[in-house]
Amino acid sequence: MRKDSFLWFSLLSSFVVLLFVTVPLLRMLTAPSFSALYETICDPQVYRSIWLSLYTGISAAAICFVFGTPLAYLLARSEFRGKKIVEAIVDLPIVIPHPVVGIALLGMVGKNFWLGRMMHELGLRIVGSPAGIIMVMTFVGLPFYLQAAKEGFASVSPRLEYVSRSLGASMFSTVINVTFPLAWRSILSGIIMCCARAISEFGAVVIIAYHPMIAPVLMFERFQSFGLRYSQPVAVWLIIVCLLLFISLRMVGGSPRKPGVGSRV
Amino acid sequence: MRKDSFLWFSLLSSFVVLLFVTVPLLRMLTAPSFSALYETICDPQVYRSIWLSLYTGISAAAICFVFGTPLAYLLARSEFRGKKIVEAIVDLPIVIPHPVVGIALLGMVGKNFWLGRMMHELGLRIVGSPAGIIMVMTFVGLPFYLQAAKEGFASVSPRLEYVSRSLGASMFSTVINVTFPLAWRSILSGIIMCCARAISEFGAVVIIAYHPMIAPVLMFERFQSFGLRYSQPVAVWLIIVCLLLFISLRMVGGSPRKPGVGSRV
Amino acid sequence: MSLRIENLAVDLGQFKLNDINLTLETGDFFALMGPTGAGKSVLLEALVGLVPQTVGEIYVDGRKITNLPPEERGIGIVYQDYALFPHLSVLDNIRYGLKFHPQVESGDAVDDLVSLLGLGHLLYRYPATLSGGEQQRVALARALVVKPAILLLDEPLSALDPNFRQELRVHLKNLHAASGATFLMVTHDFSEALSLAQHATIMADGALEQVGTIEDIFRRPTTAVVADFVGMKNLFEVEFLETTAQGGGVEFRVGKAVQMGSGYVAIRPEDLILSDGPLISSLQNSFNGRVSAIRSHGFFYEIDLAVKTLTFTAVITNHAFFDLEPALDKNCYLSFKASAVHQF
Amino acid sequence: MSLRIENLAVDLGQFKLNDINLTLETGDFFALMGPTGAGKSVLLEALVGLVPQTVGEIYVDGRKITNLPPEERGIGIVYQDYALFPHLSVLDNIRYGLKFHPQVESGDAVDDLVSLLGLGHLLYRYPATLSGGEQQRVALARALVVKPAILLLDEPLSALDPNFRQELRVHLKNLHAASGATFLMVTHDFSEALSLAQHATIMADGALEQVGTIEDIFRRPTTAVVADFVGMKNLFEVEFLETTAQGGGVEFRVGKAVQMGSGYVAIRPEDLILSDGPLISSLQNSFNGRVSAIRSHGFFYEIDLAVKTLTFTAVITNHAFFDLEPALDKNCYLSFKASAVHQF
Repeated sequence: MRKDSFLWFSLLSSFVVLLFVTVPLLRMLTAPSFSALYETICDPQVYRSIWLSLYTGISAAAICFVFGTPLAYLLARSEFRGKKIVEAIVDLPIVIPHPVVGIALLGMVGKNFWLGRMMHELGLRIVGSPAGIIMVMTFVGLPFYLQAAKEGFASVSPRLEYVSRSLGASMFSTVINVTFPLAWRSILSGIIMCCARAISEFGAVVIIAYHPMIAPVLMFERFQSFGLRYSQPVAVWLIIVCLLLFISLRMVGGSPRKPGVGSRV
Repeated sequence: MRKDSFLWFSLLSSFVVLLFVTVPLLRMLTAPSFSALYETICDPQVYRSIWLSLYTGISAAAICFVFGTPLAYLLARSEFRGKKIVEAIVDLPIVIPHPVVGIALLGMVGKNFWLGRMMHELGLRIVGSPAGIIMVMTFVGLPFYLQAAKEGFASVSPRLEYVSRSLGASMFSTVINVTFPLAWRSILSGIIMCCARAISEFGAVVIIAYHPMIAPVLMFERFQSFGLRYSQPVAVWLIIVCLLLFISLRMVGGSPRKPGVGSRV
Repeated sequence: MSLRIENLAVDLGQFKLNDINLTLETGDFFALMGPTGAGKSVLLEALVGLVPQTVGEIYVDGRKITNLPPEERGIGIVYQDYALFPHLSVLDNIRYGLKFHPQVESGDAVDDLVSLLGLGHLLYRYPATLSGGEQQRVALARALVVKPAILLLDEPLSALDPNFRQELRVHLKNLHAASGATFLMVTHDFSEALSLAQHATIMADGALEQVGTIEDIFRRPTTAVVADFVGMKNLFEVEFLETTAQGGGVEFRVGKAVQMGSGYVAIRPEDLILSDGPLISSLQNSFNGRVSAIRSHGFFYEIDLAVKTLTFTAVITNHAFFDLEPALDKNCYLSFKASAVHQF
Repeated sequence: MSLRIENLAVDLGQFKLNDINLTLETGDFFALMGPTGAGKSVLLEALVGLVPQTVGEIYVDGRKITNLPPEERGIGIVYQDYALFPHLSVLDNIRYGLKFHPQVESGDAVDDLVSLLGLGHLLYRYPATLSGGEQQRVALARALVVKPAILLLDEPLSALDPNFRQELRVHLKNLHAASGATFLMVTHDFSEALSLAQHATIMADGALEQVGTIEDIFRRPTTAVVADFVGMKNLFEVEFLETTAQGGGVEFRVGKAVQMGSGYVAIRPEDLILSDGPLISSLQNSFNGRVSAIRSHGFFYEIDLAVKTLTFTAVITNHAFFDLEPALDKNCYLSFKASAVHQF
């Protein structure tokens, strides 16, 4: 084969793009010394913030899973007037500037809106509480879960559901016995993406709850107070913990029922 | 048709999800009075920040378009060892906590890394400059552009390219004359998503460049200094300007060549 | 178990069914045929309960099922692509429906079907590892194990390698006999219908054109659409007059016209006899024509002959072809019995 | 323009081509046939230059094109799905290649093809609004306007409604005559090859089984694979002995054995003559057999007859069927000429 300048140009610019993404991350991961990493993880403020990030992020993903799954199913299966609008609405959290998300949610739970007053009377504190952090994270993580779950459901042939119903299974049994096991890998990917996106959020969370500090807020504070070198080890630890979480989720949830599922993916 | 409790449950929970996304946004958009909106837009700090957001966001999208398109094409067309890894790498910017993105990029352009020293010697200032903001925005917007462009290219049958080449067109002519016009709508969607995501970024930008202030940073500052009521009008203006930008992009770029393109979408 | 459809109408925008009336007796093997887009699949989906009907009623054994959800209709379906559950083993696929049919005594039904369909060695395999024919047998077993009153088969053999079709026809026939269920099969392949079904109907544009025995549909079509569909290529518009029919300058002897005035006649291509000279015989129709086209189809040839303004199509074997040596524009004689002329 | 392929081998993992040698003379219409998965499409892609060959050379008019990119090979292709550019009008589709062929005098070529293919009224329409037949004609015009040395056709008629195939065969034939290009057509439909091509080859498992005239391939297959593929259903393993061949307890008269020792004989199903009693005739082979299967195929019937341990398949028309009234297990006589027995 002779040299193809088009191919070379493509490969070169692809290489530049990949370097642009990987070099800063690798550089950051390798920058802190082992002793700096060790000291950092012994700091109670650090591990409390990482734990808070994990726990709120997982909660947000769980909420998206419970409330988002039916919507994802409807979007995958049915055609209706205004479907495009609904799809655009659920994508909004991606494109709304992050502080705007925080400001908007704060406006909703503030005391000059009925919802905020109701929550206040019930003793449910949102501002400066894990509940508020979870709310923000659910908002920003939702589109990622919905997208993956929708694709998962769409990849299951409706004929399998029809057959199941003609064999006597109700719609609910059919979803539990057929649709869900077959869409499970996509749903799990959605949960992981949603959780990752939730843990990565900073701009919206910082408006609702500077304290208690999630890991990104702590990093920001350390960066502002002590500079780059003191924020890097926290970042490294957060990334390591998240990676471990996602890998174990994949391993535990990879094949929910039978080995046969794997063979069709 | 009889009542289907499964369907009702699905509709109800979908409705809850949609309300959760729309209510805070609508509430925020309708909260400021017209006079507050008018005063805000007359403030030079506000319109300068919005202009900076737009200009850096569009620049980031343009960079993604130029450098990302060849990679998107390769990912859509070729199978190679390690493709899954490349796809995972280009998705990383979505899941990396935003301050970590800022910290990582700062580490790369800092003076104790050769790239940073090189830039410094060339007089290219990254920290606290629009160039730095564009770099951060490119980083976070890239996956959104790549995803859409990849899908666009994948939807063009390779046979059309084969036919074009058998008719005498080089690979480059084929991409320009056949692939690109047919994938254009997806590419445009990718540019818009990338631009929107870039403008929405706060946590990473604030690390690299608190000044000059992009709109989200200004909102954050107003929120911290003056409270919710003073940050809302800025948010409303930013959203209005972005909407106008995206709608006009769609209208101008909707059908790049011939009316026939529309008929296959 | 019998199936009765009364005045059924469905409107899906693109596809419509109008005023479908159909009765299947218990144990019937019924073929639903028609060109692509006629609405055959829509009718199946309406029977299963996946498509809402506008008007009309459906009865199974006299029980009205029109407004029941799919799971309460007792109608099974086997799709063209078999739609096996990919995450379940063959055995779990077959057993799937039993969970929802506690009244069916499960053990025997599964064992009987497994041995009848020769699936014993496949029970712990997954669908992705099966051949098309094996998948089809699993799909049949899965549908029949819950003892449906009616089993719908959507082009059951079309996705199979032609070499295996014959074998699976035999399986289908045995199954039908053993299960006692009523089978309704959609097909576009006439030979499939001929070899399997007892009764049939031809559907076109969302309406049933003719319902009857297979023999009736093939030999005695009552409408021009059916005649065209079952391969009566020589279909001409004529004026009937006592024992003759006239059209395009040709006078057909038809024995006895069943109607007066304008109508159609049709003659099967294989009922036409070609010869070099005029035949001295009892054949009442004999015309001189000119060969206008010759098409080879492997086992046989199709010859088009122009007689006055009409074009007749005859089918002859390769043998006859080499004897007759027809060539374009050569003159040829064309004969057929009066009884071979079908009138509409 | 001629095409010469020498020792071509391709290895795509799943699909392999081995040692392909093929020569097409200028102006030939060549059919490439074979079962699904034989590698026909891989060979086309290797010729166009989309698949890298492991060894071997390809020459067009003596010019080696083996390592040239697709755009410099002068080989056109028309795909099964036509692959028209959906964003260009019919006229722009046809003109597309001219941009890259400045040496072709464009105006006349376009006009000639447009009128030859009857596309005049479609020039400003877009592909999505065209029927399958119209799309195919546009694809042919687009490929031919740049005057390719060789035109590859990938199952050109298979995606069309059967009613239009005849018409498009005529178009193809005219185009071939008018363009003077060499056509290489992939097809799995024997009647297409018979009516269009002059030469043909049968491919199986990535290798060419037989190359020759259409007549040779169909009448004188040289390998058992080819015989099976072209429909010689009665293929038996035998021992040849001078003028006879023996196998399965049956003695065939073969005129003169072309070889001694073990081999195969094959007889076309339509060369078998069935009769109620023994025929007094010049037919040298005549056996008594038992009907073991009857299959209807619309225009004709296939009858299986058990003779000793062999099963013969005969094809008869519906007419002959009703005259003979064969039934399962009925006895029947089976006769055929010695010259109808093919030997391998």
